[in-house]
This record gives sequence, C-alpha cells and structure tokens, in this order.
Amino acid sequence: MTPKQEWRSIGPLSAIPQRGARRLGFGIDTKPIAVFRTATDQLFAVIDECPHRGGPLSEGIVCGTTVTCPLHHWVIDLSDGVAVPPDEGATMTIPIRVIDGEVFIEMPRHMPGTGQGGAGER
Amino acid sequence: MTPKQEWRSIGPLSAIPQRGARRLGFGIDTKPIAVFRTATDQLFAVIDECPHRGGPLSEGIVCGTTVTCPLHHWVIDLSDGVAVPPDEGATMTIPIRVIDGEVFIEMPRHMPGTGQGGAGER
Amino acid sequence: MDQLTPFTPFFPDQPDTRPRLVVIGNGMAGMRTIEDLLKRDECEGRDPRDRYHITVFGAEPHVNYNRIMLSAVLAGDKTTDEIIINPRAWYEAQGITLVTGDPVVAIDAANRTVTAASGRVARFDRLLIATGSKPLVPPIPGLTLPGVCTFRDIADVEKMLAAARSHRRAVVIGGGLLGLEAAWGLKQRGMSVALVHLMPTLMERQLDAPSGQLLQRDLDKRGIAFFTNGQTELIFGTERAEGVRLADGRSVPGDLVVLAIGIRPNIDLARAAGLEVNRGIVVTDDMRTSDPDIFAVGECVEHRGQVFGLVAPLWDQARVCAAQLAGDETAMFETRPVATSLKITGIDVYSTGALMAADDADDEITLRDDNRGLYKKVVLRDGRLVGAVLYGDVADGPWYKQLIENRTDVTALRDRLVFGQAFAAGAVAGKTGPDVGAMPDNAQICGCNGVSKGAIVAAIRSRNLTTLDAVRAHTKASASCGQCTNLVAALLLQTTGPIGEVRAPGICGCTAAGHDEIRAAIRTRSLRSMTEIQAAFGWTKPDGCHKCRPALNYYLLCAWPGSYRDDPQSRYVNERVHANIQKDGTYSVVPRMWGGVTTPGELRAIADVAEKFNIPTVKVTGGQRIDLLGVRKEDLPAVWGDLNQAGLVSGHAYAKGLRTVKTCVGREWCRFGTQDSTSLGIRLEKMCWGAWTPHKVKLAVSGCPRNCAEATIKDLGVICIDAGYDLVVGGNGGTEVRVTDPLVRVATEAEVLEYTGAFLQLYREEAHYLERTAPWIVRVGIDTVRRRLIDDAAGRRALHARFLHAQQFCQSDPWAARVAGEEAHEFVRLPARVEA
Amino acid sequence: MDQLTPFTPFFPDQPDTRPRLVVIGNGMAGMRTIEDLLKRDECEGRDPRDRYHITVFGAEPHVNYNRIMLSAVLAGDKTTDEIIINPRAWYEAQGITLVTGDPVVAIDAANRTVTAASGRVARFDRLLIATGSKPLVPPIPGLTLPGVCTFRDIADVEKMLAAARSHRRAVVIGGGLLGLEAAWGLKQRGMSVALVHLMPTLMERQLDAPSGQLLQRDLDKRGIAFFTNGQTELIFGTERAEGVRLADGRSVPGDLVVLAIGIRPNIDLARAAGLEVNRGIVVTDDMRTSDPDIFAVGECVEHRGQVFGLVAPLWDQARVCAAQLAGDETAMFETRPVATSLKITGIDVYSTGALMAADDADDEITLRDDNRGLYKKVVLRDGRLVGAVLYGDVADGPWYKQLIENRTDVTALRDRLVFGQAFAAGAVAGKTGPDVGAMPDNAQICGCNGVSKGAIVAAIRSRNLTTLDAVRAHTKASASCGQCTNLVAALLLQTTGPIGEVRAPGICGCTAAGHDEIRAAIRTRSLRSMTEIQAAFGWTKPDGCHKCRPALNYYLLCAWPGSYRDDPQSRYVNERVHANIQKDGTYSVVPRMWGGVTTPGELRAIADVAEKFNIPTVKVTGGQRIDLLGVRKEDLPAVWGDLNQAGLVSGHAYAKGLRTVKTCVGREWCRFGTQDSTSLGIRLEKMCWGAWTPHKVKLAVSGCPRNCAEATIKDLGVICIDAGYDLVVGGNGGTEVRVTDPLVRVATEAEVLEYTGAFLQLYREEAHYLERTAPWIVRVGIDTVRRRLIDDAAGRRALHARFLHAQQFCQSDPWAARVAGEEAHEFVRLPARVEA
Repeated sequence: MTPKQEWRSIGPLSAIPQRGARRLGFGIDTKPIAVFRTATDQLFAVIDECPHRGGPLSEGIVCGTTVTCPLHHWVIDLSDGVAVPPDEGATMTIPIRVIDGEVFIEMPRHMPGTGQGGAGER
Repeated sequence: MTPKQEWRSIGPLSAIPQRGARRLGFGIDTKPIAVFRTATDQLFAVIDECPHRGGPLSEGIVCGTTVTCPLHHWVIDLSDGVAVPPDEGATMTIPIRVIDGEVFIEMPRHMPGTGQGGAGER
Repeated sequence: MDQLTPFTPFFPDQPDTRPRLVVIGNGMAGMRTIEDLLKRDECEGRDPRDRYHITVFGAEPHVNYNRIMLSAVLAGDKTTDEIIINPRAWYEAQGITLVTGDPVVAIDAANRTVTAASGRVARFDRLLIATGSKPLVPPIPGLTLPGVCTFRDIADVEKMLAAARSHRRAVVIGGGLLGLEAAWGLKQRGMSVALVHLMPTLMERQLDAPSGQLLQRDLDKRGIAFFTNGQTELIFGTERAEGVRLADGRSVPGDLVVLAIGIRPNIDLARAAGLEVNRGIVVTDDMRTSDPDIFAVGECVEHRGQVFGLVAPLWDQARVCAAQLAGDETAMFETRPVATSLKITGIDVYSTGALMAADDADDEITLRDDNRGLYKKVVLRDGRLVGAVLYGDVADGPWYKQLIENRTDVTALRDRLVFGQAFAAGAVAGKTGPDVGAMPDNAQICGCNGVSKGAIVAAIRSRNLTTLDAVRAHTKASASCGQCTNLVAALLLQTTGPIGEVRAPGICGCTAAGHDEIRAAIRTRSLRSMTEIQAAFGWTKPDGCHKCRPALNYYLLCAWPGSYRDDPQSRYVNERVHANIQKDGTYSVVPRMWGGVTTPGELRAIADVAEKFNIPTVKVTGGQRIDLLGVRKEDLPAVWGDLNQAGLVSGHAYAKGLRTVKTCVGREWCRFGTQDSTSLGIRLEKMCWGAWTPHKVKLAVSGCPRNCAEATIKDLGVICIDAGYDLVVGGNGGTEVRVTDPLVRVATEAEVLEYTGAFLQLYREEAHYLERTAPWIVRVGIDTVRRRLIDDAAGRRALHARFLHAQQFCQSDPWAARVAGEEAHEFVRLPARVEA
Repeated sequence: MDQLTPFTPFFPDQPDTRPRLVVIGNGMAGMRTIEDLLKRDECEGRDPRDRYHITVFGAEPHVNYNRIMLSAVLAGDKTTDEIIINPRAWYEAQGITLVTGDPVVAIDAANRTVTAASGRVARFDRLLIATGSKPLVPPIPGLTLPGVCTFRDIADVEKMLAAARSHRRAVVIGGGLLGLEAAWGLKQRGMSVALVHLMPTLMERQLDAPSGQLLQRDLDKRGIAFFTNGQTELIFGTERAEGVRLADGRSVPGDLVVLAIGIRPNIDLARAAGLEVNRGIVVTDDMRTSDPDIFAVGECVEHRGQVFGLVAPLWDQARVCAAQLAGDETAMFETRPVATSLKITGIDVYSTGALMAADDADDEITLRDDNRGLYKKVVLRDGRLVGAVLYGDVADGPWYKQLIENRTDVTALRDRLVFGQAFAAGAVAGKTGPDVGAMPDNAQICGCNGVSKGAIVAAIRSRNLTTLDAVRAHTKASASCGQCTNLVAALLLQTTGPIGEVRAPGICGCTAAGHDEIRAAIRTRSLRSMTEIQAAFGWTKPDGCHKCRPALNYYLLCAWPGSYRDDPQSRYVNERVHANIQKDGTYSVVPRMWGGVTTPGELRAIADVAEKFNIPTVKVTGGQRIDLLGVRKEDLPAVWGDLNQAGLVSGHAYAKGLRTVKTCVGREWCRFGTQDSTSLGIRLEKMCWGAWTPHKVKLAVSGCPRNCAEATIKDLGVICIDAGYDLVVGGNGGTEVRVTDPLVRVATEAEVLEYTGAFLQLYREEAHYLERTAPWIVRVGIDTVRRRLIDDAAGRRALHARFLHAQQFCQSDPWAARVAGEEAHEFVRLPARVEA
C-alpha cells in the first residue's frame, strides 16, 4: 500500500444484500463507487458507471461475478471490470476486503476537492 | 290574452345576433327558454330543450326558420317547435314580439316557485 | 339556296359581328364541346354568348341526350325524358341556333358553308364535325326484314320496345358491351333472349377468358341463352324476321333480331368534303382535321390511328377542342387508359389497360373464387401495373386505374396488389364485411344508438327506404360514429336489392355541387363570402343548412386567411363558445399543455379554478392534458381569466383544428431516447396551434421506435431515430384504427417543421370539411401526398409558407380575447340584467 | 428346423418367462411401433425390457433406416449411414434379437411360429407384420434387362448410383412423388434425365392441374425432359436397357430405366397364412388383423378400405399398435388429414385434403402468380376448409392443415383465407418484408441504435455471424425495440444464405429448457424455488442470468401466489425500487389516478412535492396520469410519503403489471356516451391493480364506438355500446400497431369484470415472460383464447377466481410499505452515515 492510499470502512457486510449492490456516499474524483456482494459472499467494488453509457451498475442484477447494467443490459465482469464480449470497454475496479464483518475499500488518501459527494449527486 | 299571461321584456333586439339565439335568465316552471333571431329578423321563442335528449337548442346553428340541435343534429322548425321529419317530437313555442326594438315574450303571470333561475341552472 | 337566319337573334338591335361556329351533330361529344366552351368563358368572367354565333345541326328529331343511357331506357330503368342532357330552353338561353331532324348532307370547305337535307345553307367560320358513328352491319341476307334493327338511337329503342310488346323471342347478334346490354334490356322487358357471338367468350376486347366465362355463366343463370363461336349466316323469315341461321348449321328462332356487333365512324360527309379520312376523320392532337378551321370530335374521329367507342376519351377531346375554339392553342389531346364497365344491374365488371401479359416479362396475378363469382386479375410490367380485369367485386377498379395512370411503382405492393386497396394499403386491419344475412334479428348493428338488425330491416320494409341517408334518418343506425355504416348499407342492399346508381356525395342537400368544385370556384372565381358561393352554385335554401355553413365558413377562411371575416353563427357551438358542450349543456375546459409538460404552478391554478367554480370533475386526458368538466357557460370567461393568469391558454380541445402534440420524454430522460422528442413536440405545437383544419388534427413525437407516444396512429407522427426523424401520416386510433403511412425520413428538426407545415397546409387546402387525414389519404392516395411534398420541393416550401402566413392570423388565444370582452353577449342570458 | 436361440439372452441366469413378440419387417413402421412400446414403459417407470422378448426379422441386410430419405441419398445430400435410424447397438441395448438378411417365408398362425428363408423358426405369442410395400411394376417387355430398376431400397439406390457413374442418360417412369425425387436425384448426379408420366400433369394425386403444371415448368427449367400422357409400351435394348417406347410411338433413349409408378402392399405372407387380406392386410381400428394376436402396421395394411403411402399415418398406427401391445385396449387408429411435400431443394409444394371442389356446393378460391411461381388454392365445404394446394410459398400449409383438422368454421376468414395466416388473422397491419437487397449500404436499419445496413453486413461477414442473437450482440441492431428484427434477419439470411435449422427459443442461455416446459414442471412437480427449478433442469450457471432470474421469479410468484416469497434481487431495478430509472440514474414517479380522474387536492399534492424535492420535470402522460421526472433515489421514500398523505398510491408505471385503465368521460358527460365508462374503468382498475403479469398490461374503456379511449390498441379494451359491452383483446399501439381481436360481447359490468379477470389470469398463467398480449395471442391464436374463456364457462370462472385469489396477496401499496421502512437499505448509500 502506497502512502497515497488508505483503507476506508463502509459499514457492515450485512448492509449489502446477497446478489445485491450498494452505491457509496462518496466517490473517487467525480466518479461514484458501487460495491457488490455475490451469492457466495464474494465482494467487489467498481466505479459505478457502465462503460457503455454510464448507467449505474449498482442497480443491475448480479449473477455469479457479473452484473447486468440496468440501462441497456450490458454485462460487466466484476472481477476485472471488463464488459463481457462482444461488448467492449471496462470500468475501474477498486480493492475491497472484509475484516470481522466490516467492509473496507482502498481509497486515495483524502485530498481537498475529492471525497464525499462526488458525481453521484445531481 | 288571459289574465294569467303577461308580456315581459327581455331587452333590445340587438342583444340577439342574426342567425343566433340566446337563453333567457328565467324559465317556465323548470324549463329554460330560448329566443331566436333569423337572418331576416324573424323572432321565435321556444322551450330550450330538444325533444330528442333535451339538448340546448339555443346553442344550435340557425338556418332559415330552423335550428339544429348541437348534441345530435336534430333539426327543429322554430315556427311550430316540431322536429323536421323523419325525426319526431316537438318543443313548446312561446309567443314573442318586438315593439320599437324591444323584445317581449308572453309569460305565465309570476307565481311563487316559477320565474327566474329555472332548470338551466345546475 | 336560302340563307339561314338565326331563329333567335341575340342582339337584335346590333349587327352580329361574332364569328360563326357550326356544329354538325347534336350528340354527346359535340354538345360537350360546346358546354365546355361556354363554361370556359363563364369561369373567366366573360359572357359566353359573346364569342361565337353557334348553330347546331342534329339528324335526329330529339334534343341532345345521353346515348350511354339508351340501355337503361330499354331496360325500363329510365324514361327517354330522363336521359335528355340539355332541353331546348338551354339552347335558347345560350343563344344557340338548334336545327333538329335536318341532317347536313354536304360540307363546302372552300366556301365555308354546310348544306342540310332541307336545303338550308349555313355559313361558318369554324366548323365542328361530330357525326359520331354508325352501327356495323354484317353483309348477310335478311337485313331488310321487318323485326331487324340495330341498337344505336332512340328510334332503335322504340322499335325494340314495340317488338317486346307484340312478340316473344329476340336474338341479339354481338356479345360485346352493347349487345349484352341490349340482351339484358330485352330480357327485362319480358322477352326470351338468345345471344349469338362470333368469339368463344363474351366481351373479349374488355375481358379475359375466365372473367368472360363468369359473365356468361351469370347471364345464363338469368335466362339468356348463349350461342358462342356463332357466325351468323343469314336472317330468315318471310313476312318478318323469324330467326337467324349460323354457319355451323345451328338455327336460333327470334321475332326480333338486334344487330349489335360494333360501330364504325361516320365519315361520309368529311370524305366527300375532301378532308383526310382513314378509318375515321383524321385529327391532330389539337382536334383539327386536315382543314385547320374544321374540327372533329367523338366517335367519328381517328387520332394517331385510334378510333373511340367509350365515353371517357370523348370528354377529353371535347375539353381540348373547346380550349382550341377559345383560342388556347396549347391544349392537346392525349389518350389515357380507359376503363370499361357494363351497365347490367348486379353484374359487376371492370376492366382497364392490358387484359393479359403480353410476353414472358409481364406478370399476371389472379385471384379466383368461382362460387362467389369473384375474379380479379392484375397485369404487371417492369414493376408497374398495366392492366386489371375485375369481375364480381369492382370496388378497387378506380384504384387500379389510378395506379396505371400514375405509373406508380407497385413493387412494394406486389404481393398484396390483387387483394385490393384496403389490404394493399394495410388500411383495414382485419376488417371485412361480415355476413349480415347470417345475423339474428336481435343482433345489435349500431352500438352508439342501440339499433338491432330487426329494427333496421323493419324500417326499410315498412317505409320503403332506399338510401343509406334515409335509413340513418329513420333509425339513427350509423348516424353517430359511422362505424356500422357498412353493415347498415349491407342490410339495405340485402333487404331491397341493388338500388339505382350511387351519386357522388355533394356537400349537403342545399346544392348539387361537391366539395372540390366549390373550393376550386372559391379560388378561381375569387368568391369571398358565403353569399357569393351560394349565388354561384344556386343554393336551394338561402340560409344553407348546418352541414354547408360550417364547411363554407372553413373553406373561405382557408382560402382568404387575411381577409375573410369568420362567421361565428356558422360554427358548431364548441367552436363558437371555445369549449366542449356536454350532454347537460355545461362545458368542458382543457388548457393547452405544450407537449404534455406542465408545472407546479399550472397544476395549482387548475386546482384553484376547479374549487372556485365548483367544477365537479377533473380528469387527465389521453392527449396529455387536464380536462375540467361541467363548467357553466356563464362561468367560462371567469374560468379562462383565472387560467390565463397562470399562463394557461386554450387547448382547442373543441376545435376542428390542432388538438395535442403527444410526446414521450425522449433523450432528455429516457435511456432509449435518440432525440429530444419533448422539445421537438413543443416546437411543433408552437408552430401549429390555432390552425383551423377540415377536422381535428393530432400529432405525436416519439423519442425512439418503441414509439411510446403512439405516433403511428396520429394524423402526423414523428419517430425519432438515431439518424434523424421518420415522419408518418394519416393514422387514426379511434373508431377504426388506421396505421400511418410512412411519408419521409429527414435529418433535421427544421425539415420536420417544414414537412409538417406543408402537410397540414395540403390537408387544409385539399381535404373535404369533416374529413380526417386518414380517409383523405385513402381517397387521394399516399403517393399523391408524397409527390406533392417530397418530389415537388418548391411546392412543399410554398405550402409551408402558406401555412405560416395563415397562422399569423389565428395564433391569438381565443380565451384571452373573450376574457377581454369579445363576444361578451354569448355568455350572458337575456335580459342582460334579470328583472325581478 | 432349428429352434432359434436369442443371440443375447437378457437374463442369462433366469428362465425367460416373457411373452414372445416377433416382428416381420425391420422397416420404419415396425420399428417405430417397437420404439413407442419401449418408451411407454420407460415413461411409466418400468424397465421396457421386462414386457416382451422381442425378435425382429429384416429382409434387407441393413439395420433399420429412414426410407423416406433414400432420395436424399440418391441426390447426394446424405450418406447411407446418415439415414440409419437405429444402429445394431440399440437393438442390443434394448435386448432385441435382430435377424437381418433373412426374410420370413411363412407364418404358421395355428402353431404360432414364423419360418425364415434360412430355415430358422421363431415362436411367438404376439406377431407384428410390418412387411411394407413392393414397387408396382408395369407388365411390359424388357423389365429384366440390365439397367432397369425400381426405387424402393438401398440396393436400388446403389444400382442407380452405379449407373450414374457409368452411363449418361436415365429415363424415370412415373411422375408422382417418388418418380420426381428419383429424377431429381439422378439429375443431381449428373445424368441427363427424361421422365415419362401416364397422366397429363405431374403428381395428380397430390396436386391439381395448375400447380402440377407449375411444378413441371420449374423442373423443366432445371433440365428434366417430360413426356406426359406417356404410356410406356416396352423397354428396348439388347445388352442392357437402351430406352423406352411409348404407346403413341415416341421413343425415349436411356441407359438406366427407373420404374417409380407406385407401390402396392406386401401381403403375400399374410395371405398365405390365411389372414384376411384385400388390397392390403385388413386391420381393425386396434391394428389387429383377423387373428387377434397378430398385428400389422405400415404400408402393408388396409384400414377401412384405405391403404397408406405417406409417413404421418404410419406413425399414428405405430402409436396405437404399441399401446395395444402394452395392454391399452382403448387406443384406436383413425386417419387424419395428411399433407404431402416434395423433397426437391428449392421446389416448395404442399398439399393436404381435397384437391378440388367435389361438386357445386364446394368452393375453390385460388391465387395465382405465374411469374413468381406462386399458386395457392383452398377448397371449402359448408364453411369449413377441406383442402389446400400450395406451390411456391408453402409457409401457410400447416396452418391450413390445422384448420382442416380442427374443422374450424372459417366463414369469417373466407375472404382472406387464401392470403395466408398473417393476412387472415389481421395480425400484420400493412407489413411485408421489404427488399433488403435493394437498400443502399447507408440505409439505417435499426433506428434505436443507429445501425446501417452496411455495418450489419460488414459485421456478419467479418465475424462470421450466423445467428440473429450474435448479430444483435455485435451490432446492437434490433437489440432495443425489436422493430427491425425482420430486416436484420433478412440481411443475415441474404449475407450468409440459409443457416441450419431454427431452434425453438429457450428461456435463456443457462438452459435448453423452454418457457412452457419450465412452467409445466413448476406445477406438476411442485417446484417452489428458483434453486429447485435450476436443479430440475440442469442450469449451466448456478446463479442464472438477468434473463432467467426475473422470469423464474415471475413464474413462481404466479404459480404459488400465497406462499412464494418474492426475490427483489431477481427483479429489474424498476420493480425493485418501484420507480422508473432514467438515463442519468434518477427516477420517475407516477402516482395512480383511477381511470384518469383526479382532484384539486391531488394536483396540489403533486405540485407541492415537485417543488419541495426540486423535481425538474412534471409531465402529463398518455396514460392519463402525471409523471414526476428526475427524482433522486434517496428522495423516493419521502416523495412517496408526501403523495401517500394526499391519498396517492403507486401507479406501477415501472412494472410488468397493470399500468393504466384509460377511460373517456362516457355517459356521465359525453353526448354520445352509452354507458358509464369512467366508473367502469375505475372498477376494473380497482380489481386489477397490483397484479404482476408477464409484461406490462394496459386497459381502456370507451363509452361508445367512437372509441376515444383508443380501446382497440390496448391489451384489453372495453367498448360500451347501447346494449352492453364489447370486449377486445391483444392490441398494441407502440412499436408495431396491432388492432385488438374481438373477444366477446356481454350485457353487464359483472361479466366485464369476470372476463377481464379470467383473460388476465390466462395471460398470466400461459404467456411467456416478457411477451405482451399481442404476440401471445398471435402465437396461441385468438380461437384458443375464445375457447378457454367463452366456450368453457367453468374454466373462465375458475381463472377469474384464481386471479382474485392472487390479487389478495399483492394489492397493497408498495410505496406505503417503503415509507413505513420496508427495504430501507435500498434507499441509503453506504456507509449509512457518511464518515467525515
């Protein structure tokens, strides 16, 4: 971990339903973040924008380690953020882990102008 | 004229357009009254209800001495209130005359329970 | 030789300096030419009698009559009087000298005179030869026996009728149009009729073999005996005709023998005068003979090698000849496709263009249903229709003819062409005439008015009703939405049997003139008021009626947008009062919501006004607006005033005019939207609101082909696609659903606006009053609309400009005007202040 | 005589007590009977090998093969191996003793044995004779010359192939199915082929004269020379066949002469055994011969005077015979209409039932387009279809056959019957396949996604795409609204040529199982969770995908309304969040307005909430409600709370469920209204709201046939008439307009409610997920819907009751539940309280 990064708590695992997702109240630069929990309790975090037209992936249906974008049904593999072919493109993945039932994601260290709010807010 | 009748002024002829009609602010029993002025300044007054479904004849198009009901296009001859065949039925006619540009119609003498208002008001 | 003096000198106190026009032949073609000539002058505002001193010679003792209707006279459907076209009084009124029963026997082309049998001589400056044709008579023995006649004029018909009264059996020779009509007429008159025809099938020049056979089968069922492949060898008989013998030995008995094997041009006079003749009198495209002052029209002429036997090209010749006589030397005659129909009640035959494929490259598509007596064939060449033969159901005949005439590319329709216009155009989705005969008496035919089959049939029988209008008047069936019109018509037909001819519907009962005629006259003769129109066309009622007055008011408003003053007394109440009358005499009020978009402020204003005026019902409409129902008439100005305060204006929900522009949310919100449909809808609504149109007009803009705004059932719809905009027109979602026809695909919003304005203006200028865009397009054909709007770009821009010009006079809120006091008398009761 | 020992004793260590079933004939009918017998047992859960000890004798040395495909082998489209039905291993696995190349020569019915040519004897308890047929051979000289053969079995095909390799010219005698296929196969093998046919037209037993002529013309173009009206007198030649001579003197040269004039039942064995024979072996309806232990099936039998040459009735016989052999004595064979088709690539022929009218009471309707090689004829009798002959376009063949089989009353369709199902059903409003080949490369095919023809063709070529799904995935064309699906499919077809077979679409890529299969299993096997379904059908992905999960969730909810617990994670976001997601991730909120009616209070509440939450757009919808657009997800519960306060509940504008019930103002206000349409609409909406359905559902009630509520383009519409209510179903006003089909006319509001509930429940239970009512009705046929709802009154009431039962579990406002805290986690971001 570089000094520019920090692990940040986003609350208990139980706040995310199995085969579900949540958007975070803060983002990276202007980008919102989505966290996903699969049927087998694997966790993923990605920038909450579909590479197609920016749809909120956190609102999609989660199957295995993929999510289907709610806007136009692109399927994104959460393990690498890459669209399932023949669609093309990717969204950025973000490290995530669980410690004693609490979920952490790895964020750039807080700097002025970033942080809470972010693009998810209109 | 029997003692039970009276001629009542309804204002100047100019208040009724040629080939037009007006409803009066009072009626006979619960029935509204319509007065008509033809293209050649003939005047007619009838109960303002089409014999078909009670449509307001005063809102119809006046052609010669007939009026076409605005609801279902029955044509009523104003001179006798009778529907032009093959339609059947009639509405009551009421005597009307002009004296020095002022229009009068012959009304039952005012008795309690009749008079202004009448059925035209909902 | 006496010099002929005019019978009715027109200007008795002045020398007659008019050039002399002499017409030889008082028949249909000649007289039509004269009528056209007179009408031209009338339209141009000059006295038609000024141009020529006209003299007409007729060989027959009768005035001019409709020769085509001789078969109707024979059959007893008409009297001789009923087929007269122009009575003597007409000739007098037009200042025409009419000489009847005195045939012209010579033309002296060099000296410019004609001489009649009586010795009369008439000088001419211009001569019109309209000597028509003579019946073709085969060179066989027995022609001179009594009881033998042709079928050409009133005298022939009289002979035939006399024979029908005194004798029993007739033989008609000739199985073409004329022979069949003669046979049927004689059959109707009670004779036993045999028909001898040289060819294997009937009407072989107009019908192909299958349809000819169907025709023969149907007439055979009606009791006519046919001898096809029959070459007549002689007519036998001693005192009078007793029958004919055929070349193959067959003998057909008959007391009357009618020769109807054809006609040949009557060219004897012209040939003797040294004019160029061939089969007929040779004319050039300008209807002149080889002598440029001598014209010829009708069945006597030959034009580009062709001679004529049907009436339609004769009318064209008359029009051209009249124009030439009036000095318009640009008028040229050209032959157009003609259609044949047979005038035998209950036998429907229609044929136009090629009867069959000329070679392997042509296509024939046929549809045949023998048991029903139905046969249809269309012939295609290079993707275009070149012929149609219909038997049994001829409703689509004119449509096929139009396709042929317009040389329409029918490739896309090909598969469905033979099914008829309704199927081919996809206009009627799943509708065909149900079998009214099979319905029980208590079946409800008219849903609007609750009228059963039994009630309709009883009314038709007890009152001897014969027209749809009469059935409508007496039973109210089909008098409301009209959806059951076909059913009612079918019941009428079934109850009474076929009835007379169908008249093209006029504008109303006050005049025989039709919509198009009147609109044309408004423009060409610059009629600027209802009185002028009524005078020009001879209205039977001075005030008109509730049908013609609103129509004329609209036509005038459309023609003279800047100057004609609207007549509120000639409007239906809704448009006069600017609100929709309800069954209890109250009104509904619908403010405009541009593209369906509203605001909290508007919603509150509507809520407030509903409470303040005790308006009982507030309802959202399917047109994306809000309807206030049950407003008292006296309250209307105050209600409008409050709505105006919030910026709300009239939604014209009561008008034959633009109603709504429905939109979906489009690209602004929807994940599928390809364009900003809402704002485009609002732009369209801003451009179009306030326009008066023949009937109500609804628009819609969908943001993608999912088409949530249901643009394909609107009068004009826009469907946004990634690359632009698809415009579609002529849809309807009400009584009878009609899906729009595609009009054009454009790339920009500006083009959408231009096409929309042009389309609406074309509809405004050319549809009949109370005709929605759907039936209008069905009537004129989407190809016509496409040609006018797509192919003719200048025309489109001019239409659009005229639309915008008209809009400047009507885009002011009628509610605001009335709030400000306009037409105030409309909203008060009399006396203005109620007396105690 | 040796006693035959089974080659593979099945239970070697136990005495074999099974009854012995012997089959004579290893052909298609016999083996199909054995397969059906084994399958029956398998389905009932018993070991099929337990029932009989089966021995099969085949005369040919081959195993069982598909004789119908011999022509494909001849033409080179298949190899001999490819037409084998069951290999030897199958017989072994089933414990069947197979004897090939050893024909049975005698049946001893009294002693219950059969004897083969080799001398083998087999004892039987039950015997099945399936000896098939023999080629018919004319009694002419020259039959024994080398180069003469029939066309019946693999040996024949081998002879023909040998001749094709070494010789040049072939003559086929017989212009029926078999002869034509033989001729075409030999032509394909490079021979020059002449075909001699006794009759004037080809396939005269299956085709009428016009279609037979079209067939001859097309095959003539392909190089086959025809000699019709040709009676073969002799085959000439010295060393081998050199040709045939016809009775009229014509001589047709050929090195190979194939006799294919027909077949006759092979009855010699049965006759010798004393069984009753006529043309064939006489069997009763239970497929027994005159000896009740001896059965017969296939081309050797005669049933009720009829013998058989096509395969379909043989399958029916096999099924009945298998049932009888398994002890089911109720199974009875009856002949059904059969259809003929000819297996020559590119030649489409279909014929079923009567070829022509039997007498004057029958109707024939024909459609003919020679140039296109299109011919259709349907034969009607008493209002029912009894025959169809199709040439060139046979797509409608199965539909006609079904109409014949169901004895459907086609009176109402009559006029359109010959146009085919799409037209007759009125399903396709003015749509036909446009010519994609003629479109320019830049023509936009998919409007939603802006994809041009060129792009699609390029993708298909560069990526070798072969399925519509693949094209959709790579280009997005037709991936949105689907309107252009047909165009894309046409482009695919045009670019790649025809591709394999079309697979019935499964529910998704996770399973091969289809919708109907899964729904049936849910009910019959009582599957109550997604896991159970996935286990039962072997899902490839444990979690499923976004296609199957919502579908299964719906199917379970529909099947077990009281007990299945909805899975929000298997719902699309809109239904999970109870609002409509917009392109920017905000939501739209549409409260319910019952029948479109609202109040000042509701309007104010909407205005207030729009301002309070800064909702940017307020828009009136075409569904007669008000849409608040651009609501933040976090605000949803608060927005709903405020709306609930005013009495407003969810309008389910986001759901695959009931959306709106549109109404017009009806009798209450409108001068044309016949019933109180608004209040009826509200009653319907109160009954139906909250229901989950396969796709969205829209209703409408119009107060009169003017149909202002546009009821005829809704999923279910009610049109009020004076006498009651017309119910119409299956309409659509969006992407592709479809006009409703009439369902029923009823007299009371109660019946409207009952029919509506029943219709919706039928749709809920039987449509596929995401299938709107329009395509569902097109798929199952409106007649099916009518039968279930009208003819079966008890069924209708049961459906309605099930609908009401399900409704009690879902009629609670989802907004109120969430305002009260349900699914609260859905509307907050993580962490629940944002850390500084």
